[in-house]
Amino acid sequence: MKRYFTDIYESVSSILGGMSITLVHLFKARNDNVTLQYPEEKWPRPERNIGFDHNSYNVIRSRLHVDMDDCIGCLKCERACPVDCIKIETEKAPARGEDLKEIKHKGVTSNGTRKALVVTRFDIDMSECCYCNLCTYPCPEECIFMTGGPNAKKHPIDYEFSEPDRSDLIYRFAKKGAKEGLAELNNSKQEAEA
Amino acid sequence: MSEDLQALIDEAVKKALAGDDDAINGIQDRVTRSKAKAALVKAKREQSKAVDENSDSESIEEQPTTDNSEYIILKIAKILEDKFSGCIDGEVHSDFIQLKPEKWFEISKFLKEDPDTYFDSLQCNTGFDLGDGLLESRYNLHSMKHLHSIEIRIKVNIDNPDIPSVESVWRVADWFERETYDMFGINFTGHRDLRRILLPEDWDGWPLRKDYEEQETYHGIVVPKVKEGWE
Amino acid sequence: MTVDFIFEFLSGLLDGFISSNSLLIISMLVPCLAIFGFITVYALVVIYAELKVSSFIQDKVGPMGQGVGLHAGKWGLLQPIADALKLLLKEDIIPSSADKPLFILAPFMIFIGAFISFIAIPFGESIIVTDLNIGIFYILGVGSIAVLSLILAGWASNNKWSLYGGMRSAAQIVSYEIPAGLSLIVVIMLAGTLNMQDIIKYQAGGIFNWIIFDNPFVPIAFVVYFISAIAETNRTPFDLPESESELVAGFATEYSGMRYAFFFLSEYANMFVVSAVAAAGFLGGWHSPIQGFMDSPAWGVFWMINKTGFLIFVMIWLRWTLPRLRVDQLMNVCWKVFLPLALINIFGVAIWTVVFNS
Amino acid sequence: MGVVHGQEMVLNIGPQHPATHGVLRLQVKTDGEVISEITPYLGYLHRCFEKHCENVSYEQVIPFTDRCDYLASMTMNFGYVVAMEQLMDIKVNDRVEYIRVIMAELQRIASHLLATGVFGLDLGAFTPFLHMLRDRERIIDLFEMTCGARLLYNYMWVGGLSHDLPKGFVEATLKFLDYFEPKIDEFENLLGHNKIFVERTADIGIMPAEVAINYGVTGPNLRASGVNWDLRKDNPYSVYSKLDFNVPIGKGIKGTVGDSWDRFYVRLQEIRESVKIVRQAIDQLPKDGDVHQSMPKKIRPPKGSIYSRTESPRGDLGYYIESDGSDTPYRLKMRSPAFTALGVLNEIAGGWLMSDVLAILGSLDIVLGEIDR
Repeated sequence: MKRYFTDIYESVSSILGGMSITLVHLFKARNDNVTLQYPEEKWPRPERNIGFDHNSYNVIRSRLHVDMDDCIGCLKCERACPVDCIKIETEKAPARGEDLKEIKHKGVTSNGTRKALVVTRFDIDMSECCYCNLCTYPCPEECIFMTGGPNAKKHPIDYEFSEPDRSDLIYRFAKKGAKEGLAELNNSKQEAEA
Repeated sequence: MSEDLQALIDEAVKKALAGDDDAINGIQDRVTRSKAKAALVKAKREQSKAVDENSDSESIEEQPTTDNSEYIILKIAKILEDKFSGCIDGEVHSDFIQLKPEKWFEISKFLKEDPDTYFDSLQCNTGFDLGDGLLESRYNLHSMKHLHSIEIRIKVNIDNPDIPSVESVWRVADWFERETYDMFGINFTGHRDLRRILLPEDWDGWPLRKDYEEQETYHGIVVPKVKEGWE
Repeated sequence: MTVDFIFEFLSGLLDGFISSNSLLIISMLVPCLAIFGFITVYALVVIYAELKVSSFIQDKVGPMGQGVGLHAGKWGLLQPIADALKLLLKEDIIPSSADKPLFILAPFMIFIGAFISFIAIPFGESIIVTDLNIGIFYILGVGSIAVLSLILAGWASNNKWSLYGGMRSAAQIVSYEIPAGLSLIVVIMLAGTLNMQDIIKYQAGGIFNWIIFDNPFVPIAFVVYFISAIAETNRTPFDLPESESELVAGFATEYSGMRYAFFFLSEYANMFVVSAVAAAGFLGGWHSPIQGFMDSPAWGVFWMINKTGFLIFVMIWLRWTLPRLRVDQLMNVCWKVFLPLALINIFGVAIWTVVFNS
Repeated sequence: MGVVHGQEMVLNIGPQHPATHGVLRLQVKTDGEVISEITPYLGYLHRCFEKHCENVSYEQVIPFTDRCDYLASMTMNFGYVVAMEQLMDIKVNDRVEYIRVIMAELQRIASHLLATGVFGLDLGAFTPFLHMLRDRERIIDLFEMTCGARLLYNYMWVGGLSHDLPKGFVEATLKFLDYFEPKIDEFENLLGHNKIFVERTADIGIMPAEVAINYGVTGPNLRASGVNWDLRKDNPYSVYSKLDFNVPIGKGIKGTVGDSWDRFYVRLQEIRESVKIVRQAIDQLPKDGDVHQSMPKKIRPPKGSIYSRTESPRGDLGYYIESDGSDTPYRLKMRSPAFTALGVLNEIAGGWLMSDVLAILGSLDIVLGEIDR
């Protein structure tokens, strides 16, 4: 019988206690909430810079971007990718370290490395990317990194890079017509030699 | 943190170190209290560090069991050899015990129930493809009472992969063995409910064997081998 | 504003043009449409309130927006309308193995049950569709129609979860009718009438004449009635028939679109009915708390709606605070706690009345 | 009380069901509301983790471990790197160890918050769940500040970390802890001591200590059964031996030792302990030390095998790694704690009512990603 009444007492007191907690929240909802009004408000961009010394490393996990002028085609990022979403094809350049204006190929990277290869294909399938950031580390020229991406100027950071078609998520970074241009170049060279 | 609070914490820590435990518990504010607790721990550690430096020799004896595991494995191998002669497969290794599959069920029961060994928990069961037509099942045993652990390995031929099930000894082995069966096709004889667990019932082959080849089709759906869009 | 009043008014206006039978039908349809309109508007308001109250309790902001368009209006005011539109435009799915006639019948029945309760609810001194002489009894009676339709829905869906929901609701609603009814008997004893308007008129003259403050037993009766009423409307902590984490959605699992909206609507309508009965029976109905202060027939509607609204708010508040009971605990609470309490109340009130009030 | 037995009905709870925490199918035999037998069917989320691992290099395994237990990725990373460092005999510097401990304990808080919140949600209490998610969100903000990712971090690497702590992390963490500590009491009052919640969980799904050990249940579930077993204390890895904390065990305050309420309460207590650990670790965090100092250029462990265990929020997380000297694992097996915890369900939940079975399932805190791997 005592149990019966303590049960009733506990029920009433604990329910009233809970209700008082929720009532406080009802009137102070704005104090603690973490909601962002999404299209108008966005997550702040993480505060560290995009850089490559270890103290100020790029901490954004967003879409990958490749600075093709700096890429030497070493395939290190392709090998580092755990899900094989990077595909690179290279061809030997006619001359090491020389600019090829026809296909907008730069001979020397910003670090001063002279390129021996022309990257004819550099595809990243962002629909497969697992955002692990492993590919950015081995890059000797620091040319692949995670960033706001091509739309970085439009949005401060592009969390929402949606596309109407899945194949649009395959980003093709290589210079347009690099393969054909290079073949043409080699042909004309051979003809000239002949 | 304001200076008042810091002074309060310092004082409480001093009192607590002197043996007055209520000094910290008496602080009203939760946050301050936990800060004081953290400070107390720090102070205590510094004290004990000073003690440790004086007496280095003591701490060596209190090493966890991992270091004398070799000793335990040799000891248990000896017990097993005495009890079930001929159960050990090949020579005695220093970091695991290689057993023959025949008496494994009796041995497992003994290992669990004997007061000296008392391996009451099976930590892990790993299937293994050694190549050369050999499969292996590895058991990591641990004793909650004696806090020691051993690894037991049982080798079987790939053509006749029968190992006695220990599912009725350690109930946890029920699902572990089903998983090993699922991935390696090791047949645990005496298991009451040996079905595939992670893969569908009608899956072909044993995926974690080294000679496994993917199916061409599954239920009429062609398994894609080359990614679309890569041409 | 009863049917008789409308009938007399219309017959004075249209005398000779239409036969009296047609006039009767018209004068009955007018309050029906009014009630239907009221339910619709009220549902939109209370859905918005539920969204906002729950959000604030949970430290969210709830539906928000900057303007019309893709957003849900200022402070999300258009959200309930968008919800209603979504439900209206959704595909109407009837499972192929469902019992079709019953499946279609169930949502209408539950709505009718909620709808016809409204005709005996007094909104003001003269605003009541039909002032039945057994009003409170009538509301209790037709309120039980809900249980039939819930069983129908559970059975006709041909889904195991729905069946569980239907069976649970049958046990629950039938059980909780009893403490609710017994608690209302206290009111009937004190007021000495079953007529809703007379019960309210009995409580005239300020807050201390309300039945809830009549004697120490009545507040307990009020609490018992209110909690039983929550159980009857299937709301947390008593939402076992549709408990979403156990039975997916209970009896409403297979319903979609407009049919689901009817269940939804009648849940909110039922909330209004039980709260209105509590307000009328215990809290003085359309009387002002202070005699003479805002105490005209027009203010009556204001007081009635506000008292009911407060009780609905408490229901929402409870829902977002408490976990759900288990089936056997639900029955325990009903039969072992509420029923004895309700019976003790009846005796207590009776003795109290005889000893102190005679 | 007389019991009427009817015909048994087979009911599938899941694969799509609100209370199964993922895609799990429980085939139950029911007689009315009473459930007599539960057969879990797994594998709806099987992603061939172990097969993958045999085909990628050691550092590429880490992103896959993230995805096993997606609610406690940091501790999954932690377990793997601890195993690899034992296998390769790498000693990392103290700053790395302390940062790892801070991250793991913050992750433990986040994971337990979700576990207890979802447990409440299974019982119909919506508000505590969202309050807990709100605070988990703040922890995730801290993680994002550190490594840029909110859920799958790939933060701990073999022999180091991917990044050092950012500026202001310590202050932000302390600020969070100051804010968070009073909230734990609020959770306890709002959910833990609520009479309805107590009635729904106390004395329900009792797991005696022997059953728990026999079924290989570990972590908070085992501790709730009254067994004082915590790898952080009993087999200390990393710098846990230098930190002071208690191991909360179930005491049966509201019912019997090892019931669902104890499992809930042990988690709540562990949140408090983790707060304590984070405070200490921040206190002791060395100011300098390169987080990449002992990272090997190429990970090629010597031939051999290792079975290493760490304490994840759900229990003993074991990695069995066999290396053949090349740069990909020959075999990698993950012994996931939730896998064994789900195995005990039929034993402790058979014979209870439907609502109780789902409450017990919620109290075991399973993550299907880890079970199916």
